[in-house]
Amino acid sequence: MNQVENIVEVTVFTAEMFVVLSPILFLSFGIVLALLLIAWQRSQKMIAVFSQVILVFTLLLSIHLLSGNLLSGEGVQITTLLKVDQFSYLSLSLLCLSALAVVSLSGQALKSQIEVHDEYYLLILLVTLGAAILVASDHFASMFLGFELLSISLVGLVGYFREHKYAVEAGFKYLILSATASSFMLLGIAFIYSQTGNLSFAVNSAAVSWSPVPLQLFNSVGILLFFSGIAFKLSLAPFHFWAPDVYEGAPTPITLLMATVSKVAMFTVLIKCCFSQGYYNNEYFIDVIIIVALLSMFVGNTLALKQQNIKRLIAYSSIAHFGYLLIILLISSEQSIDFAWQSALFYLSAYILANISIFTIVMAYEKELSQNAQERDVRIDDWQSMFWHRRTEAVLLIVSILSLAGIPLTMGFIGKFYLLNQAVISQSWWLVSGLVIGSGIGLAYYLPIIFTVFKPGEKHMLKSHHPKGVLVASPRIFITLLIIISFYLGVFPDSFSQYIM
Amino acid sequence: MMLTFIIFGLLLSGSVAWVTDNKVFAGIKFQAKWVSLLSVLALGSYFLLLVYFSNNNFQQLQLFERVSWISSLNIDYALALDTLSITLIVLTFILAVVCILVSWEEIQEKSGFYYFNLLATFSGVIGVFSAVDMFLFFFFWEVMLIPMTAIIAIWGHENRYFAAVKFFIFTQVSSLLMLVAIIAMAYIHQQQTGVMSFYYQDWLTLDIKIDVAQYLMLGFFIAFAVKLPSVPFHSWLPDAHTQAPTAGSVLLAGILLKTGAYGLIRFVIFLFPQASENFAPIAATLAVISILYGAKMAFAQSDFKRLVAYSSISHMGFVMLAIFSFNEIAYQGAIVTMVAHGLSSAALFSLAGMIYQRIHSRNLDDMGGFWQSAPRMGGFGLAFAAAAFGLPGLANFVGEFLSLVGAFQVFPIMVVFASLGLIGSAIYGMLLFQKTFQGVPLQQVQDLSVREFIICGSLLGLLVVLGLYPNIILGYAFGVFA
Amino acid sequence: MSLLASLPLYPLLSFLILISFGKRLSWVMASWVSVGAMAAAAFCSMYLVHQLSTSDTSVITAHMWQWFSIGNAKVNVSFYLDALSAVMILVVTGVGFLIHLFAAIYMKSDENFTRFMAYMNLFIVAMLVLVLADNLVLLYLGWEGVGLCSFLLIGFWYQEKSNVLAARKAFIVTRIGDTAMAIGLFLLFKSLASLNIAEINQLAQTTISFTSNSMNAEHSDAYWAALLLLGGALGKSAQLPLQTWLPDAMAGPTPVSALIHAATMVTAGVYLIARMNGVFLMAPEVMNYVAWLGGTTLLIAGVAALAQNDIKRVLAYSTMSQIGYMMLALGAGAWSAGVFHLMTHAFFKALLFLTAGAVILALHHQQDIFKMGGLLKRLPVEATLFLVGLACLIALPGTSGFFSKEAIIASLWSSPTAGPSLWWCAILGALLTSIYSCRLFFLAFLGKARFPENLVISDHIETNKLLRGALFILALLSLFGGLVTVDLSSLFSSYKPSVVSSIDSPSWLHVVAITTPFIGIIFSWFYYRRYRIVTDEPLTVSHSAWIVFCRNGLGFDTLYSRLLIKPYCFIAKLNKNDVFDQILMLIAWYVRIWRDILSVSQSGSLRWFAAAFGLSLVGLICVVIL
Amino acid sequence: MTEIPLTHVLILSSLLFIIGFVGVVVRKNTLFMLMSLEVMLNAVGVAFIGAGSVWQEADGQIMFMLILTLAAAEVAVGLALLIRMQRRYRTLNIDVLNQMKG
Repeated sequence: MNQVENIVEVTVFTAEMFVVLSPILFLSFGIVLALLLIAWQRSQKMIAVFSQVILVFTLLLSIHLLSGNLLSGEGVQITTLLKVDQFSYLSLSLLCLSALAVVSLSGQALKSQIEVHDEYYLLILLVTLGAAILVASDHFASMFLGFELLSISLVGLVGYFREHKYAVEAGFKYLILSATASSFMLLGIAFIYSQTGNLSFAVNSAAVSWSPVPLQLFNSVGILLFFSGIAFKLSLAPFHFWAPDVYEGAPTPITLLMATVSKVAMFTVLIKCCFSQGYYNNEYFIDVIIIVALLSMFVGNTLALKQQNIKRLIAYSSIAHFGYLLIILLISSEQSIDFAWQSALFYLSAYILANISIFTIVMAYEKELSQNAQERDVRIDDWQSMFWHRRTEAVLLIVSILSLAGIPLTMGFIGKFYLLNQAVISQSWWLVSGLVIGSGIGLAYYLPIIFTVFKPGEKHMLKSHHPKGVLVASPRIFITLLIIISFYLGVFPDSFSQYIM
Repeated sequence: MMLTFIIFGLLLSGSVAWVTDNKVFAGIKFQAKWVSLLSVLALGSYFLLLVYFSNNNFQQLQLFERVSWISSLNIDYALALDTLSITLIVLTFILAVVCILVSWEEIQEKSGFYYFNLLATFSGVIGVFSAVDMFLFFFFWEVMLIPMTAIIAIWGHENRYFAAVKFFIFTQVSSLLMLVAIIAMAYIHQQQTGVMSFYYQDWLTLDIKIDVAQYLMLGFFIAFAVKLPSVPFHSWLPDAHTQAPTAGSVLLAGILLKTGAYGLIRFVIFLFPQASENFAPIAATLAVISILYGAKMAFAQSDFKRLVAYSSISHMGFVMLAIFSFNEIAYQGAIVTMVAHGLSSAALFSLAGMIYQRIHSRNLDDMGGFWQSAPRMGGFGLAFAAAAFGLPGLANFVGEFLSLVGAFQVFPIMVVFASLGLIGSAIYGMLLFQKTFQGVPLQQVQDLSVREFIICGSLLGLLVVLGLYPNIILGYAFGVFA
Repeated sequence: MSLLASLPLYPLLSFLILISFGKRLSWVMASWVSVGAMAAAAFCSMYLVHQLSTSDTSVITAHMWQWFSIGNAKVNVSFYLDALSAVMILVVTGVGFLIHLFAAIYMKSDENFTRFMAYMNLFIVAMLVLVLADNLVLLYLGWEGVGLCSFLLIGFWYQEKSNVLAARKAFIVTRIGDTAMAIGLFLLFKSLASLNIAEINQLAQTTISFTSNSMNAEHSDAYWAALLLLGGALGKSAQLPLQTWLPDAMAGPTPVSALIHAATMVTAGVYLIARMNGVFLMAPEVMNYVAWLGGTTLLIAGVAALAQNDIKRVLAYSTMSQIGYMMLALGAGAWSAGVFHLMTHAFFKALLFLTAGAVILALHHQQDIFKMGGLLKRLPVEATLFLVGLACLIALPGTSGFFSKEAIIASLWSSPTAGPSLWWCAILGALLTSIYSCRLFFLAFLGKARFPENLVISDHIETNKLLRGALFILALLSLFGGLVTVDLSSLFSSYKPSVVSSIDSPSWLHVVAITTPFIGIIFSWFYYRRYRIVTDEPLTVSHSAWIVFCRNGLGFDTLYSRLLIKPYCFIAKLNKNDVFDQILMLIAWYVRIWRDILSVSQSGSLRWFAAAFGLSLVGLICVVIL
Repeated sequence: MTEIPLTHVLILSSLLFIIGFVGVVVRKNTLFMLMSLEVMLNAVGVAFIGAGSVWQEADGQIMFMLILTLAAAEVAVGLALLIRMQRRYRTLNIDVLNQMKG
């Protein structure tokens, strides 16, 4: 019970907490303002710009706090519910970055519709807020709040284009399954709570030993259920079934949103929870992790092999990638926690960057398809001979594919390198072999994409010049920027990780 | 600094060649081939001068650069040279010129990007030969693959995508094992000295428990055995060689295989002397199997390039046998064989390319009696085939002879079996020569052009010089093992 | 640059000139260059031998440069001329010169004349290196070099499939022997730490570890080394069991057969064994093998020669059997006798081949003796020359062949490594020799002319003098070459006292030996009567199984093709696409299977997804609980 | 008052939960699926309340309230989707929604 007391002590809200929490607060206030704005005048352009501004400011704030040294060491506990440290800020800024990308990409996805879509942007902001709460949460309650905020608004977004062929199907699948998943997670939380009598992450529920055996059983089952809920959101095998369908059915920017924002948030909170509760000492849990990780690596990579639809392919590859990422959870000791965080965040950012780049190009091609009055998803062979006609985009695509495949000169390789470091430290050779084999299989579907890009052929799309208005910024600059970033971080990872050290 | 200049100079001139291809500046029409040829020549001569005038004693590794790169993991950017790597880098430059010359007319479309890839590969290879920080080594090791794969996949023959993917996956998976071993070494270093290190020289001082060392050694060994290649990891090679464009095959057979041998010598042998000595019998057996199996498979092929590809497997088997017999004579043999095979296989592949340009087929059944219409080509064909089956007086003989003499001191029985490879090589060598140049002339082919003559002539000249006066290499590269 | 070092240079230069100018050289130019080079080489070697005989030192050496070094042992490119190699260079350059002279006319009409002469020169270079080498590696260089040239010259008319195959066969079969020899070199180096011939011969006597059987090995290193070297010798000298290539090698132009496959290259094996006598002396068992192999070969070849129809194949088999004699001599330890026979054989066999060549040319490349006959009247000069050659071959008293063969046979009986049985072997061989020689002569030169009347035109009539000049010189050499007694006994270290012979040879041996040829002649004079006399009933080539069997060289070819070639090709074809590759591709296949299985699970039905969620949870819970 | 052992509560809630889950899996009608979801959530609620009462804390009840709100939100979105479905497919049978597969 003594934990309970000292948690009760810190529940005073100080100015420092306010400063530390400012990005999230700013975001939520921004949302309120956005609502007011809508009430005042309904204009798509305005709301779009406004939400971008909000996200940019949130990003800047969190980066500022990150570089500022007030988050040294332990991090700051804000009431029982939230706890913020530099890691959560890093992931927060990643979230804002990807949300920003989503908003900017959404621009022309909405063009096809006639009506004004301010709620669309609102929902995106809400998703971001939920994600932000998740990464900051230190308590099952707050985590639950963020979780639901995230998923409910996502459901709205997934089924957003009512006329779209798959809208209802994708929406329903996501709704039902995520509801199921979250209720499983809640049940797990309830079981854990019934053992520990406390909902805070800080309580090491893995170390509960006083309770009689059946209850112990409930505890471990609880942990499992909880994990399954998260695993669902991370679309880890064997909870991955929804992912490809929903990815395919959702509007492309929303697919990006799901692939980046929700996953990053979920993974961050998973790490937070596991590390603070010391699950890495619980060998049952470790076994489960290993099984799930291996399954995800195998299933994801294998099923990706025959995909022609880019969005499905990304879905499967993301399954595999989060399988790799689970290696992080198997840290051997307290000392390596920081390094684990660093590796995880680096890998995540590599993953996000790659996804954003790929989806940028997917959007560009989708636009052209719709201009050719083809309402369909982009397939791989639409990219044939891209390299010879649209050099910059092709280079970006190749770089990001290589980064997903984890080939040097790209961030993905460094990320994989970190993961292997982790695995070697914790001596989990199963996962190492899984990673090796998995990336071997992965090449079998990553490389053909690159070859298609190189494959000679007549100009596949009508226009060889860059489509206007795909992105808010001039696309060429944006794309070149992405290329430069991914190369730079791929060769000088320190410049990134110094934020965390 | 100079070494960095060479490595990145190649990369840079490659991109220059790419950008300026077929553009006119100041009245001069730039062509990628000229740009790359000149830059390779310039950088190569610069390298030679650099080595020649530097008063270092290259018998030991001489550090050239060491800059902190990824400080969080103590990863440095460290380059060093010793006679072994110098020899191989010089070979690289020679074959670089050959590669550019053989692509001179073969590559017409997208030539700019082609030459960029070519030069990028060279820089990667040179990086591999000179890196002494293991992370950096791995970095180059992987980077060198990307442009190579691009060359196969874009300018290759009918079945190129499959070959490229196969090639890439084989190398990638095996080298990931090596990466794991590298990381493990770094952590062992951390356990023993408190600081993490990827620096080669630091690792030499480690003393690793033999049982651990065996696994780590295996990690490295597999990566290099795949690259070498040794049976049973060889099967990427025939496809890659066959499907690649001429220069690609030359590059693969001439240089990339050598990186495997280089790795075996520099890392497997020197880092894990004990472990690899225990492992030697297995490795030697694999080597002998590769020798015989490669020879046998070569005999069975009906595709010119595929035949030569299998013959390379056979030849690299000699190298591996020599390396794992822990004996100075054999090491000398290994080095000479590496260089000699680099030259001879490059020559044979260029010949294949020349024939392909004339008759647009690699199938031996479509050839025959070329001697009548192209005696010069025939003469060179004979000479290169002779080099392949180790005719004394050509470089390969010295290499194989020394390797076998050296290995005989350790594994007499295996060497007896390995020597059967000499018969096998005679069989496929004769088959290659006779099916191509003898028999009833099926068609008239035009004889070698001046450019082709220069290529073949220079390669043959090198082979003869090294065959009659191998001390050029032996005297030089030997000290590494002393 | 000493004279010795320059010896191979003349042919080398001519080779380079010819090969680089190729067809642009006129016939006159080309033949002047090549034959001139040979003449120079011949004079040079005569002068060298003169030097050698006059100078007090028993050897002349020339050191060019250090080739490479194996450990501490240096492998130099340097030459070493002693009496043995002196004999060899005399034969090589002398006979070589004459054959070049002949060839220049014989091949005049061929479009690739320069290439031919270039190869011949190259061959001479390699052969000189072989005989002059002071270490085994250099010798191996020459050894392989002559092999390559023989390959090139057999396949000189490369548009004929059969020639190509014959060339390949010759090269690969000899290569097998060469490989054995190479292994022998490795072994020698391992046990004696040197590859210098003189050193080895000297060390072999002194090194205990070399000669004594090491523990648990029932044979000493010396035994194995000698055996492996013998392998090389057998391959080159076409002795059992590697003899099959020689008859096919006759596909080459006749001068080639004369130079390479009669006079010089095929005797390289004999030279090798004689050279390495130090090693062989340490392994008496191997000496015994040598003798027996030689004996068997000479019988088999003799039998085979009896059944040939092709004049060149007859000569080829007779070459085989004569080399068998040399081997016999070496095995018996009669080194000088062997080398002596080598020399004389070079003379008369070259003569025979060249004359045969002249005949063949006269008959427009007709080689079948059953389509000749009665040539004695049409080509009297050639016939006489041929007769001289045959006389030497049969070893009629007075001819050079007589002296050498007598020396051999005499040495056999009492030799500890040969013995009476082999002596009888040799006698039988002599009998066979005389019989098949008579058969050949009768069929070719006597009897009824079995070719169209208008056939015989000496279209090389204007150059006849030169051509015949060469033949005459050879004839003289083979008649009187026996008078220059070659005494090499100083060279060869004799037996250790332990193995000194106990048997002394009875006196009637010589009588038997001398009379044998005459018996043979008399026998065939009656037996081959129908070949000899002019009758009208046509001669029929017998096709009885035995004859055919002998004609095909006693079926060794079929045996080998069954045992070795067919299986090898079979395995090769069987595994054309690489079983290892298949295995590795299995992985890909396996993954693909899984891909299909799993993609079934992605049925898209929501309820199944939910159920799967639950099921997998149950599964994981089971993992945790159990 | 007599103490109800925690285990019983948990078992009860798990049973309820399983019932709800089975409902989700077996019912074809979308409406009933949503209802079964409600059942699951309420089962969780039971567990929370029980646990809270054992620990004599408010947390359990708070969580239950949060769950209620969640349920409401979910049903709201669910019904909206349901109407769309009715409009488009003229049926509430969930099994028509399997266009995407593979």
